[in-house]
Amino acid sequence: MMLTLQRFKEMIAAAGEAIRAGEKRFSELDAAAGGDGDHGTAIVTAFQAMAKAGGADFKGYLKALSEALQNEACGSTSTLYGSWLQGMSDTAPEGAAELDAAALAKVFNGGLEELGFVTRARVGDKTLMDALIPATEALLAAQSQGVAAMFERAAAAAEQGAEATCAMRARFGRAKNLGDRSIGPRDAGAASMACIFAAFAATVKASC
Amino acid sequence: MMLTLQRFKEMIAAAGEAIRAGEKRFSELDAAAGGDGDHGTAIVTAFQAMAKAGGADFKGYLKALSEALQNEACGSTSTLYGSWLQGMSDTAPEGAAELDAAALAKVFNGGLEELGFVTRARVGDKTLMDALIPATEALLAAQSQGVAAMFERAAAAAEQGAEATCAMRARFGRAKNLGDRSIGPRDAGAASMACIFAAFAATVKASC
Amino acid sequence: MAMKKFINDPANLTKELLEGLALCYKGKVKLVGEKIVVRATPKDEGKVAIVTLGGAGHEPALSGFVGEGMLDASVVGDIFAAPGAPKLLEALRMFKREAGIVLVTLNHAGDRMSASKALRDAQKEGIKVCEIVTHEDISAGIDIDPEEKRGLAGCIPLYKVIGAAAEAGKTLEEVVEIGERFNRQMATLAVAMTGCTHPQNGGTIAVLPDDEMEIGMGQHGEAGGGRSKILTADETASRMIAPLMQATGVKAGDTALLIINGVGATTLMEMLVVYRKAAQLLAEKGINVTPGACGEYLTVQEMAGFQMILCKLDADHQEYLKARARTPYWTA
Amino acid sequence: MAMKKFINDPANLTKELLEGLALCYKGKVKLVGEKIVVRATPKDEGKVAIVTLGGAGHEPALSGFVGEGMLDASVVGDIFAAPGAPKLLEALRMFKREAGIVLVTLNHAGDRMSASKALRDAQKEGIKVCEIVTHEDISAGIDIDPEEKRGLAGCIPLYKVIGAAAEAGKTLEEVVEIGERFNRQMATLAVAMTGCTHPQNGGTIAVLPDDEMEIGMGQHGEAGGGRSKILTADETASRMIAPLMQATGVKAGDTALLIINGVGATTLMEMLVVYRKAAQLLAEKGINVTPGACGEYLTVQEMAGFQMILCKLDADHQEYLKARARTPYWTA
Ligand SMILES: Nc1ncnc2c1ncn2[C@@H]1O[C@H](COP(=O)(O)OP(=O)(O)O)[C@@H](O)[C@H]1O
Ligand SMILES: Nc1ncnc2c1ncn2[C@@H]1O[C@H](COP(=O)(O)OP(=O)(O)O)[C@@H](O)[C@H]1O
Ligand SMILES: [Mg+2]
Ligand SMILES: [Mg+2]
Ligand SMILES: [Mg+2]
Ligand SMILES: [Mg+2]
Repeated sequence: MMLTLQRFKEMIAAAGEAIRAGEKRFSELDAAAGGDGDHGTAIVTAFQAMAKAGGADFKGYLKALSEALQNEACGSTSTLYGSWLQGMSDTAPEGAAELDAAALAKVFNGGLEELGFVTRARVGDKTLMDALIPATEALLAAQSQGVAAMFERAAAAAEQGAEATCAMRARFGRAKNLGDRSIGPRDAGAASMACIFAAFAATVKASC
Repeated sequence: MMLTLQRFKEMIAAAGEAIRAGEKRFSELDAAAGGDGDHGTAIVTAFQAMAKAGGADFKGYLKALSEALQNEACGSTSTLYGSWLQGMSDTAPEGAAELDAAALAKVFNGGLEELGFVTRARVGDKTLMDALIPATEALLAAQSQGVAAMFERAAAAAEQGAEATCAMRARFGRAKNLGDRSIGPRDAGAASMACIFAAFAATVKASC
Repeated sequence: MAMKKFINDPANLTKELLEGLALCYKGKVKLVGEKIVVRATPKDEGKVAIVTLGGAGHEPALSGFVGEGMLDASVVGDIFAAPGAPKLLEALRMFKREAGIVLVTLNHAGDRMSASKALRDAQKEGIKVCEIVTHEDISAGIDIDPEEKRGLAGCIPLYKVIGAAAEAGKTLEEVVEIGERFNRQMATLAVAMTGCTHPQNGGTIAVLPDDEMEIGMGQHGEAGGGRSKILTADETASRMIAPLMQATGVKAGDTALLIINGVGATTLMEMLVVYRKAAQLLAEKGINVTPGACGEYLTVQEMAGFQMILCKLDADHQEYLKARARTPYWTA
Repeated sequence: MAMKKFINDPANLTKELLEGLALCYKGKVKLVGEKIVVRATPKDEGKVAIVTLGGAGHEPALSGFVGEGMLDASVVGDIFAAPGAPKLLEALRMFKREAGIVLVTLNHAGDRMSASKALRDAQKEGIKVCEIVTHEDISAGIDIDPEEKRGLAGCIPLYKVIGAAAEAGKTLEEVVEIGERFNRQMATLAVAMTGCTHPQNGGTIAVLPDDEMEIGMGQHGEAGGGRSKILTADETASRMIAPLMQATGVKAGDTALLIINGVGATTLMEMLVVYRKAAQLLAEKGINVTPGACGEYLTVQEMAGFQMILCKLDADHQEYLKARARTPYWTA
């Protein structure tokens, strides 16, 4: 199975809806871990901005998503997601409106690499990277099993990574000065990232 | 019976103690009727300042009370009480360290008259005047019955006057803009004035 | 409502805050005794002096406006309490001069009583002093007896105007005329969202339900006009600017000054949003809105709310507002 | 904690508050697009431009310090959210000049990420721009990696100093040297008493028990250093000034600037009382305290608390602090 651009646009739309439904929870998680309590607002705004993007191929659409995000939305979230999408666009093949498993893996890998230049956070720092890094690794590892399996594994890994942040101490973002008191709740950014991968997987699965 | 200066100083001290005991209530009444919630603070401070005053005759002691009040304390309360005491001093006989019923009546009448120049408030305006005016009238009316009876009647009239303020709408002081919502609680200034007359009466009675 | 405040012994609060003011703004103001704030460098004796009086707890008012171009002295009482007449008389004696003194009194019972007593005594002593009483709060009505209207933060642009007139060498009569004309053309309306605590006794003043606001709240938290459910910033601005325009009589072609004075916990963010709407409504009516001000000038502890002040300006008022001023909390 | 704020549609909040700022202070600032605040009258092209970036919700910061003698532009994000890199790049293009641009970035993840991206792109386009990163918050420790220290309200005196140096015609390298030297010699510590609400989602940030305070609270309400029972103003001042003196290295004979920045609901009354004690403690150590400032410069909505900023001043810094400045919320 190939991932069509149309299907990918549906995935983004589904993720946006899932994010909107979780808005309050993401803000509360942000505040609970000692952050400034606005991650729900930030990630919803990000998806609102992305909803305006269009494109005839993966490269163009991903670039449009990244730009819409950075032009219209604000805050760390839009910069982080903007870089992620920029990295995906950069590695997407020219003119392609469908991606096979290998190309898809390359695209997600490129997103993570670009993001790695923007933030020093890695697994264990209680950020969205705790969901995104294992999700990307699982997606890459499942290449041979096809697109649907890739997203299914990625979603499971993201969820596991997000859950693991509960036990972590924040070292990045606005919660970092909280120290031990940041232990307990899930990281807000990891939670929303897991929510996005879950929506991706559900959309792909429904279309199989 | 004559009222000695010594006894009068004891009356002031007793009033000061009664006022201190009621401090919180006076502030709460002030706030409850829509005022700024500081009458307890103001009247306690006033008595603290007065505690420093001395004098060898009524005229001098009353003048010292008035000046201590206006020099050291602040707010409407100190100005109102300052004028009251000033008026008393002005009408007190030169050099007297004892007052008979007639002289005492004259002194309290003089206090009320001077106060009448400072404020336009009269009975019915929900201020300390609602306690002081009937108290002074009762004190004057009881002249023939002697000093102790004068204070007893004055205390009863002050209490009645203060109670009557519950049903009134504030027209003076900081509560005036509240309108109908000022109806209900006793006026703070009337309550403290009634408390003072009660302490006066109890002190005089104890010494009979 | 628990009180959470950085203070020491409440009995020393006013003294300590004034010492802090004098230390922080030492080039501009200094303390005489414990409760009189004066300019660090006095104004020329040949010019009219401007003196005011009032309680503390409303910082930066009133003492924060002492300095070149505004007040010569602020006589301070205690928290929310007018200074006694003797203290005010002491200040009037200090500024006794041929040119005379203007005493600005905000219409509150305590301030008025102290001012009348001190004025009577000062005049007996041959001190040349004229009083301007401010009473621009329209929450109790527009056409009622001025004696029934409180003085709110409108005193601050008044200090600016008469301070500049005095610096410009105007006579006592001229300064009073300029000030009274300004006084008649200004109006203030206040709105409160939450109560506050009294810093000396911890008591709560003016509690409001979680979903209500009150237009007409006084500057010590005294309740006033109408309560309503919380309105948006734009609705609040519209409801306030209409009676203010009526009270000042400002109309198309006129020039007006608009000030939003935060009373405590209301953020400048909100004040700017309210200013925007009110200024747009004035502009729509053809009124020329001069540069204004949004900030905390006369506060009521940590109460949430603000006062909206509208002043119709004559040509000379516009010039006096622009003239040089160097005080801790107002500069031009 | 119920949110009680005068706002309209939360999505328009930043846009509307900036419009309010531009209307109220029209002689001083204006808006370019929706989110870039610039001087009403631009600075001479031959001089170094000063640009900064940051989220809204901290009014008057940062845009309130745009104007003659301080910032040329403030690039605004949304409430508590950094502007995107493209917006910042747009501003840098606007101020492209031979003399160069200084970009001041407060050390917060979002601001730093946008700044790095925009700087990379600007330099590719041949825009001459140098960055100064502020990170003077010592709540996480004095000798830790500067990358781990947040930028708090210390940026404001920094804007004043480099703004004046730029007006005086200093070169880009000189302005950066003056600014970095000032940066190294300043330290900030924050204390919070109550939480606040996020104006866009109504959520509560940083709840504190009724009888506790927290030293080290960040400027978005992020928790920080140690919690304790509420201390008096004098005790609080003493506990804060000691580490600040250590961090700045200020000693007898030195000159220092002390600023108390209220973050929201804490009254100026309290700030002045705290200033008094801190200034007295500095004076007791033989330090010459220049005139300072107490007020709300960089706020955190209606949170109760303040930031204490101590700056050890070199001779040139003292002159630059005194130089002329005309911005909405800082004048000299
Ligand atoms: N430097 C960073 N690197 C990676 N993730 C980060 C970083 N800073 C913040 N985050 C993520 O962003 C989330 C917070 O997002 P949000 O509340 O939108 O941003 P802000 O911290 O600007 O308020 C955190 O929970 C974390 O997952
Ligand atoms: N103009 C006035 N005339 C008579 N009594 C007054 C007047 N103003 C206030 N009072 C009395 O003072 C009381 C309030 O006293 P206090 O709270 O100490 O003064 P303030 O109103 O200055 O806060 C009122 O309850 C009322 O009895
Ligand atoms: Mg956040
Ligand atoms: Mg009172
Ligand atoms: Mg405030
Ligand atoms: Mg405040």
